[in-house]
Amino acid sequence: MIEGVGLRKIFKSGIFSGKTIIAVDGVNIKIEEEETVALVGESGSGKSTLGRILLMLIRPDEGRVIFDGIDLTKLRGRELRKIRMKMQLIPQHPDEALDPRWRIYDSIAEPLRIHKLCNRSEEEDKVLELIRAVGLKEEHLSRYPYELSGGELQRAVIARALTLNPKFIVCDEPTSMLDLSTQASIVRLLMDLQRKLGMSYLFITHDLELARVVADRILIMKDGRLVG
Amino acid sequence: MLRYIARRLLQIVPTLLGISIISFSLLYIFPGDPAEFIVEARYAVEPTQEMVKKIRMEMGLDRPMLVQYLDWLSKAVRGDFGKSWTEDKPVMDLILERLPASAQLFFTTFAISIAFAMLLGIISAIYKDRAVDHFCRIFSLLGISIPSFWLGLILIWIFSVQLRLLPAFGYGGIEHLILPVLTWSFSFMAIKTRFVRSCLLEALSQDYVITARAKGLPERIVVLRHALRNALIPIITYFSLSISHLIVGSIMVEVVFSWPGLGSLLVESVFKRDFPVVQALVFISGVLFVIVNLVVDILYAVIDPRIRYGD
Amino acid sequence: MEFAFASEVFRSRIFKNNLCTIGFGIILFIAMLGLLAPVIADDPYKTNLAERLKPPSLEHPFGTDQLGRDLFSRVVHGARTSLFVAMTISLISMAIGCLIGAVSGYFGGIIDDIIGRIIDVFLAIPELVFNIALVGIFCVAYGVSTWNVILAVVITNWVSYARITRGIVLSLKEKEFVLCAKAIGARDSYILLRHVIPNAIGPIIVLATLNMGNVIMTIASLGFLGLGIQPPTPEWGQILNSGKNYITTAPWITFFPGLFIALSVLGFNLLGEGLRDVLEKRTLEY
Amino acid sequence: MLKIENLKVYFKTDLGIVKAVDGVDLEVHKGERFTLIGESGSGKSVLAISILRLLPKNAEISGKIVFNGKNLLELSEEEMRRIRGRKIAWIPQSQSSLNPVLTVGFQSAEPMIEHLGFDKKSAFAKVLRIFDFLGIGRNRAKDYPHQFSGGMRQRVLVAMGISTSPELIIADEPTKGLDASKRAQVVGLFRRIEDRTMLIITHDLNFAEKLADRIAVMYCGKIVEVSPAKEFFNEPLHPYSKGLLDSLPSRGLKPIRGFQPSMMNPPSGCRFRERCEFASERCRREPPLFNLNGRSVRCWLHD
Repeated sequence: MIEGVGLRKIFKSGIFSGKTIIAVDGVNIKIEEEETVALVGESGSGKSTLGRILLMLIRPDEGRVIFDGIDLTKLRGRELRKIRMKMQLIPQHPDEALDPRWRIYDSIAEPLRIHKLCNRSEEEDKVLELIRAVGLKEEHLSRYPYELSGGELQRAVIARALTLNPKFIVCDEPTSMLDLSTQASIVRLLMDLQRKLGMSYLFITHDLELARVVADRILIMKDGRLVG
Repeated sequence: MLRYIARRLLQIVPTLLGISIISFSLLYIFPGDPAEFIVEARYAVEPTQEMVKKIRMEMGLDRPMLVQYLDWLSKAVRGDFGKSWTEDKPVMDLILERLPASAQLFFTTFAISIAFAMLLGIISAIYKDRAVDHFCRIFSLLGISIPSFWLGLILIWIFSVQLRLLPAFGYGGIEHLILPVLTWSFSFMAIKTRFVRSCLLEALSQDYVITARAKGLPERIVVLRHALRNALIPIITYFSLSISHLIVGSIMVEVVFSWPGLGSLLVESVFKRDFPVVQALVFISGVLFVIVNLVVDILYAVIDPRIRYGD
Repeated sequence: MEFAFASEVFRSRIFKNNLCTIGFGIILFIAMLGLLAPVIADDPYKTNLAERLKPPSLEHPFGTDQLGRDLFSRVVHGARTSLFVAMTISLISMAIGCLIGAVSGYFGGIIDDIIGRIIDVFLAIPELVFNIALVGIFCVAYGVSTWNVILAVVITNWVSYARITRGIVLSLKEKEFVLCAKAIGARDSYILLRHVIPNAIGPIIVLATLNMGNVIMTIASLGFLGLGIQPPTPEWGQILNSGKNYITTAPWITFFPGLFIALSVLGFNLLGEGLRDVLEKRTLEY
Repeated sequence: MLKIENLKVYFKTDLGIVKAVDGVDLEVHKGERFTLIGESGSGKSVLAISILRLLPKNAEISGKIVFNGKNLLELSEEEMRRIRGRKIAWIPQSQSSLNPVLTVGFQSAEPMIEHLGFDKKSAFAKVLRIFDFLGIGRNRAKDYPHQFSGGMRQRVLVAMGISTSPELIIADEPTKGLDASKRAQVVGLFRRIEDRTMLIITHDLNFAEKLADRIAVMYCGKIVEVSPAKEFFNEPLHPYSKGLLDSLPSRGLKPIRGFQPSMMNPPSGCRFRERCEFASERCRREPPLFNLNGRSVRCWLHD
């Protein structure tokens, strides 16, 4: 369903220093419908960059990203923004993933508003449905992010990612900042949702044991290359 | 290390060019013909067609702008800012005449302020939220808020008019230096005390301070060896950067006390419409800031292991 | 930096903060004096040579100046001038600086390189030197007017806003919520307007408050040098300037306007510091 | 060796009083590696740092911390200072705990110079021997912290801690922020210094399993279980301990229901009862610490 072909990304820092970091170095990756692929690697192995390239949040220097038969690297502006409805990101730091000035409700409803998908009452129904699906209570909706714990926040982030019914989600170390017991509940939630909604995951983690439980397939990344 | 210095040198080139362009263009934001203004400034008469023509030829104002700029820049780099419009002297001579007075005032103030700022800043940080700290904070807030020209006049009124202890203006002996230095130090010190305090507080809140305490080191060593040594890096930068105030940092103080320094020169030149002097002072003070900044950065690389090896 | 945003907590903290309250009080006091100047004070322009250089009295609480004008009236009307001019300068430079800084920080690349260099250049030239030079030249070129002062100060003042805004935007850009907004298909303009700028407003308000103090000081300094707002319009620095010649015989001409400069600068500094404390305070610290 | 009785540490904040440690009793025996496990917000780090009396100013502390027969909370600041780094060493987390502008050799030598009267030269010589022993490399003593990787910094911190041969070592989250392979190295590192009494604070159950002799579990400011390590991992007594183990990916990734309660007003009675599958009416009263042949547990199930 989503495929990266010959992906390569080099970061240059500064004009004068001339330091370059090869973050992703010739990667081919393919994820099928309703499949969970775990991407395991140590910090600095380029796994986060690869995830972001697949979402076209970072443009690759070389290679193509093909989603449902469309080459995303050829799209610009408007077309790309439309495609983005179908793919989502769940980032690593739940405390930074929601705008600190927005109430949880507004953050969850934001994707609907950006794409002008429904009116106010439909929006409210949709948000309520979503928070029930992720195990939050209605009272959480009127709060600000700093009033929620890490686990609650990550649930809100998940709800927001689900708003547009995506087909593909990149989970970028979604539990690395969370406690053990919270990790278990968040990962279980993600797995349940996948079964119910039929999505594909790229699950990025540094924990091989966790990857074994979650994934259908495990890819190991080292120094910008896939090694296993 | 050499590579680092070379890189920093390269980085300041665009900034220096920018400063030169701004200084140069100061004379060309007139809506009319600069030659007319030169005639007015130099001879204080209504400019005639002939005079304007003569000046234009003499100063090369008829050449293309870019040629004029390059000509000006190549001379400026060598310290030649042309001739004053009002006096029959090169601009650089006028500046050099005034430099000693400015330097004397600056370095005295600098030495005194830094000594007190370090002392007060450290005390204030160690006794955070205690009475001493509140005193230091109020003191520095006042130092920032009270205009130096007002403070200078008040001091003149107290020490010269009422007590007749010190001269109100003039330049020469120590007694002339006291009031200007006192006035300038008050605000100079205030800002620096705040900075020392906040840098040290920042350092004291770091994890390595807990490590040092957990080793059972006496508080004196924790503060001086572990916290202050880290805080010194930004503090030294900040202090050094204020060296660029040398040229014209004391404008207000110099004017109040009729101190014959560069600040007074700037203001006098503005009134006399002697703009090449103004132009030169803007250029020199900007360049000085950039150079001091560069030197500090290189010194930094010597002091701070993170930069030395991080390259 | 973490910010507490719930407005209720926020508001109560602002007023719990002593610095804020005192600073706000001082500013309010001076602003009220300025606003009510026509009601509580005489005509600041009325000269009376028979009443020259009179010390403070019931009739003239601050005394009179060398032309026999009532100093209280001039100082109070001076508050109008200073606050109005300072506000104009701050607003213009905030608009210009924030826009340039935000664009530079958000889009990065070559735009940012160029703007960054320009900011460096403006930071290198000492502000007051630049102001004096500019005002001097504007006066010769365009004739004497208050707009010279405003224009000259704006030219140097926008830089601090640009620099701070650029820094904040750069750090916000790295935040995951901006990335997430991008991931749901939001436009750059939307992200800048709805996420980046609202989150930058806190620190910018702090800067603007502290900056008001600076600007008032600059206006007064220019006035004192005789380069600022010209007489007969009453302005504190310029009153001080005329007072310095009478420091032996009539020190009150010097004393009162200086006191008001100091007070208003102090007011803005206190308020700014206080706001910074409130804004930067963590929601829960231990 | 170290006995803590009814220790309470409260923090006064803007929003109320945070009861980080709320009545803790525990004992560390000579020669054992005692490991304190807890999730974030359980108060475990606060407990550790209160032993050294290095809490921030807004903390209120009560109870007893008896070390070698002396109550540390009654000592003067100067007496306490002579214990820190000499009798009780602290091995902090590795990320930012080393001073960036001092060489690691000097930082490791500091406790010896301060407490044992070593001069700089002999202290440095001893540092080199310790560096050798821990596999840091003699030639690196003159390097600065930023030149080291996270795992190597952890070694330097251990070198610093053991240099004065302290009677008790407190290690705070030694594996925090390290990748899996680095964690294995830290386990090896701690095994090298195994003859010492250690109090290890961690949230990393795998790490605890490999190192600990005895385990204490902390939840919401209270100790809920103390057990020998082997028995703990085979058969945890407290429902929270069980839930924690079950949420490991290798043991089934089973979540504990509900959310951690607020530290400002924790539930009355047993603090875990709202999330516990065995909770009953009697859990409304706070359970005492029950003793069960060498293990203790704070749960009515074991009454």
